Amino acid sequence: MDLLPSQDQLDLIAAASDFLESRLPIEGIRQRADDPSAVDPDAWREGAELGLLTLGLDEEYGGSGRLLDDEALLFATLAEHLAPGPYLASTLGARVAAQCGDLPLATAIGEGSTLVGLAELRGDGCIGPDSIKGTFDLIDHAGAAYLLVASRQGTALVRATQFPDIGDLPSADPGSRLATATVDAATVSHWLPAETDPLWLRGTVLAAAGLAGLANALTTMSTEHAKLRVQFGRPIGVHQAIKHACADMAVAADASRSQMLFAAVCVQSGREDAAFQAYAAKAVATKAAIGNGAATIQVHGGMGYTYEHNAHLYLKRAHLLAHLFGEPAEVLAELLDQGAPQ
Amino acid sequence: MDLLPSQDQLDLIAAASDFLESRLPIEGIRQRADDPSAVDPDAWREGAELGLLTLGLDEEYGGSGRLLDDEALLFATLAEHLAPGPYLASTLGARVAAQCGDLPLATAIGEGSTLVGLAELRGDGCIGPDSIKGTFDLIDHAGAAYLLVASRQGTALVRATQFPDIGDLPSADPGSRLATATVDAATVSHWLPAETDPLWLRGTVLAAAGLAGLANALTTMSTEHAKLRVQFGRPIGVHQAIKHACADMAVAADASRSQMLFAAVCVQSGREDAAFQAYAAKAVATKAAIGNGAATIQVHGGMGYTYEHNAHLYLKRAHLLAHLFGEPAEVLAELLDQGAPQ
Amino acid sequence: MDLDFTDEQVEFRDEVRTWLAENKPREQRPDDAAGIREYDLGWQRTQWDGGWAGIAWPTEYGGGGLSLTQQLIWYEEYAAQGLPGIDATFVGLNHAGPTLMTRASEEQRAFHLPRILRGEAVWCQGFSEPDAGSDLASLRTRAVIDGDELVINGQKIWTSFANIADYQELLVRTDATGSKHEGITWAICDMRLPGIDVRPITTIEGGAEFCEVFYDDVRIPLSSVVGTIGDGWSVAMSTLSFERGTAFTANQVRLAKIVEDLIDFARDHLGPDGRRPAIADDQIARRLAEVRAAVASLRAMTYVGICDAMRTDTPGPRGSMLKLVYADLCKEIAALGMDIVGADALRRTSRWEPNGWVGYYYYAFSQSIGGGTSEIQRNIIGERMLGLPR
Amino acid sequence: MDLDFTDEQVEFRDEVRTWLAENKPREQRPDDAAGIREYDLGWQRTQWDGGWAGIAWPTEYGGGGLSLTQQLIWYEEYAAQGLPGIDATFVGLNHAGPTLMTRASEEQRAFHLPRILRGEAVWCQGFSEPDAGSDLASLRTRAVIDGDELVINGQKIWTSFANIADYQELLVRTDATGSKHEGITWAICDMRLPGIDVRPITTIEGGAEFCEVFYDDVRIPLSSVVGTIGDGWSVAMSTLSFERGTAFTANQVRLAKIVEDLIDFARDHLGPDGRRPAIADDQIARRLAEVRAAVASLRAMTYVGICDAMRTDTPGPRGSMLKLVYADLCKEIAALGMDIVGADALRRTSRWEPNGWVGYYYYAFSQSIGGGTSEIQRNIIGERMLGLPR
Repeated sequence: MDLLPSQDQLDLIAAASDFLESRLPIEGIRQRADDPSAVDPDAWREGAELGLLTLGLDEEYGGSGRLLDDEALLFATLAEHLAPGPYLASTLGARVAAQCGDLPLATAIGEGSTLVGLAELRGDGCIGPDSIKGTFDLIDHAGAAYLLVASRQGTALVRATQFPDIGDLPSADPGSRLATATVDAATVSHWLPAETDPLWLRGTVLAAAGLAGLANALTTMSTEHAKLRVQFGRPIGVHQAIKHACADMAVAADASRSQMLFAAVCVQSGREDAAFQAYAAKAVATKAAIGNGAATIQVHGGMGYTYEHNAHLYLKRAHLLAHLFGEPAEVLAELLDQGAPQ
Repeated sequence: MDLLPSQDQLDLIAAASDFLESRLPIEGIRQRADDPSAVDPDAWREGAELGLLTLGLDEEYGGSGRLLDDEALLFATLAEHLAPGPYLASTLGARVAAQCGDLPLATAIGEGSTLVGLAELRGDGCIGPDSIKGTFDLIDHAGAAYLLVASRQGTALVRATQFPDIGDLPSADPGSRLATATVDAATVSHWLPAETDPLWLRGTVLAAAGLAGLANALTTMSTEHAKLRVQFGRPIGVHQAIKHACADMAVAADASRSQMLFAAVCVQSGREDAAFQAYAAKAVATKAAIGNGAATIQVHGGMGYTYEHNAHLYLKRAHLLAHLFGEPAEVLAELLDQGAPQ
Repeated sequence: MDLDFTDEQVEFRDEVRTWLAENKPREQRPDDAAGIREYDLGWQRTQWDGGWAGIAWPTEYGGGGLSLTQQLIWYEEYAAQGLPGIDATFVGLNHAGPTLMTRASEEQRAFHLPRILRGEAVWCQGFSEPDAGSDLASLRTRAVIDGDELVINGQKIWTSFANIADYQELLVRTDATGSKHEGITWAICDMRLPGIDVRPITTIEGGAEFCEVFYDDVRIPLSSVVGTIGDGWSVAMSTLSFERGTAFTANQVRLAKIVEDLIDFARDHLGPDGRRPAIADDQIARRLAEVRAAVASLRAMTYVGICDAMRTDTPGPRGSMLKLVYADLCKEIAALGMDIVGADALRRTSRWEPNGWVGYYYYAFSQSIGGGTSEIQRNIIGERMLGLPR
Repeated sequence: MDLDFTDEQVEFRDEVRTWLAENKPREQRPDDAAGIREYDLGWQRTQWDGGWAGIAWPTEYGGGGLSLTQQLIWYEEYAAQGLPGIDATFVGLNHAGPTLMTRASEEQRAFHLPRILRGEAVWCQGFSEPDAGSDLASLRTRAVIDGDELVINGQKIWTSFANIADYQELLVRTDATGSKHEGITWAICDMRLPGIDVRPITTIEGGAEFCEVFYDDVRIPLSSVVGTIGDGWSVAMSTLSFERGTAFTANQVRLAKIVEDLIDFARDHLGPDGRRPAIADDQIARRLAEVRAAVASLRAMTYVGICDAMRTDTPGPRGSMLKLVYADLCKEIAALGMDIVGADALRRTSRWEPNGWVGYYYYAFSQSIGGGTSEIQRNIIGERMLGLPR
């Protein structure tokens, strides 16, 4: 049993962090705020070259063949740096293409030349092996050739052209783009049933990993501020109101990180309680990321209330991730429906 | 408009406090813990002579003819001193008797020679002008000749002899006695319809007043402890974890006291939103009393976890009052059903 | 105890109600700085013309000289008719004006007070600095006396309406050698002086209510100092304690309206299960009921506070309780709004648009920060009200 | 990363499981002091006879010398089979024993360690005092050296099993002149010595797990001092850090079982509307789901902690995180239990009886107090883990 990152994994995180810091600094989100796409195409391709989209993809499809815990660590890192762009949808999209035997598409996605956005069904509708129907939120669809449409039964890739009358919406998260589209019967180009590969659970774990990464980055941000910000002649971190808030953030971040890694291993190894563990990871990490986001704004005082500060970008990303792969209330209902964990 | 106690009211509170401190010290609860009745009969009668049971009763029935805000202040004071015994049921019982024109009974209750306990319907059943049916929790029924059975439609007095097979239950609150009884069709001896006098709302306000009194006493207890208890060379109240907990208690206590006084005036004057205000008072005070009880135990550390300390007696009384005149969830549902307040 | 108004008070209320209904601005308040200035000053002029300007101001300064109960009635009616709260005339009327009355010279009062009342001047506040937030007295914006002028260099932050203001109540450090509360000076700063640079701050909700103000060798005549050089802290403290009055009533009335709006929204909007309306969800219903009850109790607390003020005439730390409860409640309501909104939380909205709950959620974070953080309020309650040691 | 056990570990687990199933005590644990002593010592003797005594103890002291993973397995299996947690042998095995190993003399170890392992002696702890709670080092129980004896006067509190213990790890003040951490001495106190008065403390749940111990001229031979006179604080600190190990796993397994019991209870018990089972209530269902998820994450945290300990071999402040989460969770579960119980909250129950949720609620308050309050844990996390200033 081992739940700590290996040296290999630490190296992976360090490499990804280096790349993100230099090529995708958070300031870029504000600079691109009025751009139709949140993605810097060059940085996207460079990230793809580094393997950011293909870590868990089998080597025969151009991936690194790593396990889900590696991917989870990567997604936590992406979130810690607020990396913009459809990493989640494209990573899973490449996997769908690969498992469907579509080597060219898997390769194109993995190389970063084909983008996959995310389509989340809102309200009634249906997602099936042949077609999908309903009103969808499209997340980072700009420039995407496909949209990933996931359900608990299976996951579809649908060509972007199948979504007519895409209406852009103002996105609460400045690092993402939002649109809406209603389709009557869009044709599914690739379908991966859950029995073959539980992509819904993988997506849940990776969303949880992102949320855990946000919770962690927020803890660090608050703690550093509490050490440096001086009021009344002392760093504000001497006061329990601040110190204990930071401690609670650290605990929430640790809980969400531990649970998402645990869940990653369970899903990867097909453990019987994998679904429960994945839903628990999402639930715990959602609470941690949103709670830590709110606490971070408060710890930063007026500064934390400004657009120029990063705190709100993390909080807004947290709210975005919270609504992917199941609404928060749905996730809780699902996890209560599961049998007792092993 | 005036929502502050008058000098008259302050005198009233002071007189009641004096009596309670000298004749019903809290230690008495522990001393009587194994007694079938929580009530010291002599102190009960003395309290009655002082007018504790008849403050709001019309003068023609031997009462003081005061308004509901006076009664509310009195019930807050009774709770602050954890006065044991069926003050609530007996006060309302005297009112039912009086409004039904039964001068002898109203007088007997008011003089403290006839006790009225409280019967709370648990689960299905019915409470009507002629008879009642169902399983009831009996609170402080020992020595009571009647039980007060209240519903939103009206309030009944039922002879204690109408409850067969009363089974004593261990009471969580050492200052009260609990029993259960199931009746098929007990005869109602006095019935006061809500249209004549909204006794359910009066009971709700007085329960809220009790809860507000508890919340207030707990604030004082914690604050005093925080000033006196020295650890690491300083009173623990210097630490924000303690200081802010006390501040939050003070705010909760103030909110519940303000709202229950507001509600008392509304019910007394028959304002249109009286029901809303009464339910809001109960909801706010329930949260305050239980929250302050929990916080007080924590502020007192190990000491607060002992039976010998008073903190738990307050918390347990809070849980008792929370379940009178509507379950907490019911009260919330009722208040949401009301129209917007005036 | 009673909640009744006297006959005269009822008459007064009806008068206020009628006048407000007939005279309140009907056009949508503009979004742009110049438009806001014109709108707010225009509305102030209307109030002046109607005899309603400065309801809390003593009559000797041209104000309404209304009693606390009358003020309460005014603010309740004001908010009940949907009039907005924080407008460009707020600082002049409720902050700078009262300070000038207490501490300014005859000339300063004669010049400024009528301009404030008549809607001829917008005032802003220049207290906070980037490094002086909760610890206001640690401010460092420097003023050097040069002849009959103060020469100002430094920076202020969180200044509402600096971009449209005529005057600023400005705290500067004229002496850095003593304790931090010494050596502060309170001056009237003409916002059109050369060397002043105003930059709006975008907030996390997306609005730009606040500004940063930079001072580069700004020269203020010494005649603009209120009180004496170095005595500014005591002048500023008199301002702060004046601020927490009956005007709070309006906040509470508005908050109650927000809760009722949210309840209505929850009836129309699909709940978490995607089938029933949100209000049919047990958890959402109970949380709505809880905030509804809490807002009711905030109103009762406000009334008790005003009754208290009528008797004692000192504001005291009750203002901190109201502010704390209000901030907590705003955030609780906002979080509940987000949960009712569901997946629509992904869409940016403004709190000014109908059902702009996402905007309100991000806006609400300001409530436990601005005007003294909730941590500071808890300190004040603990120390000044409960007597806990520092 | 993986959660897999090696083949040997799986074999070990099966062995533990089988042995526990075959040998665990079947009778109900008695309620009375003498009965508890006999029961717990008997179970310890059974473990000794089976070769399972002192699983974490090095083999040189007769222990099992198990690896951390094996300990984890042992405690998980132990708790999974419903064996109780806090028993009379706990202090000896997990607290006093380890301290003696590190700091006691050869004679002390030779005498005491086998008695602990074989289930021949019950130990209790004598650290806290009424005025020395969170601030343990301010203890004042006085010990004066008189010839070759320490003469003890004072009082200890929160001593579990003092009424059935043979020995106590006792902290006394032998010198009050220096700083508070100096002048403390750690001694083995024979609980049958004259002058010792043990009085049980009734808790708010109604149980009597704790005792006060009064010392009136109690004479302890100097040979019972562990370490040196005045060096007791460092001895005690080594004890405290040893305490937070794999044994925590058992708490977490038990807590998971409590949550599953509560879920089952919520299926059977009528909910707040009096019509549907409690679990059909949206709010109760979500709160159940939340605590279920939180308990799962506590388990993951525990695992991560143990993996960490396997690599670094130092316990560190992670123990504070686990304790804090555990305490919060116990109280959250307890409050939820009370809400599900509904009006039955009026009835006193014991947490030991089936669905004794009212008892559990009052019991749970102890969890954020005993063994270091949650406030202290937050300080430790803030200062030692995050490096925030004191």
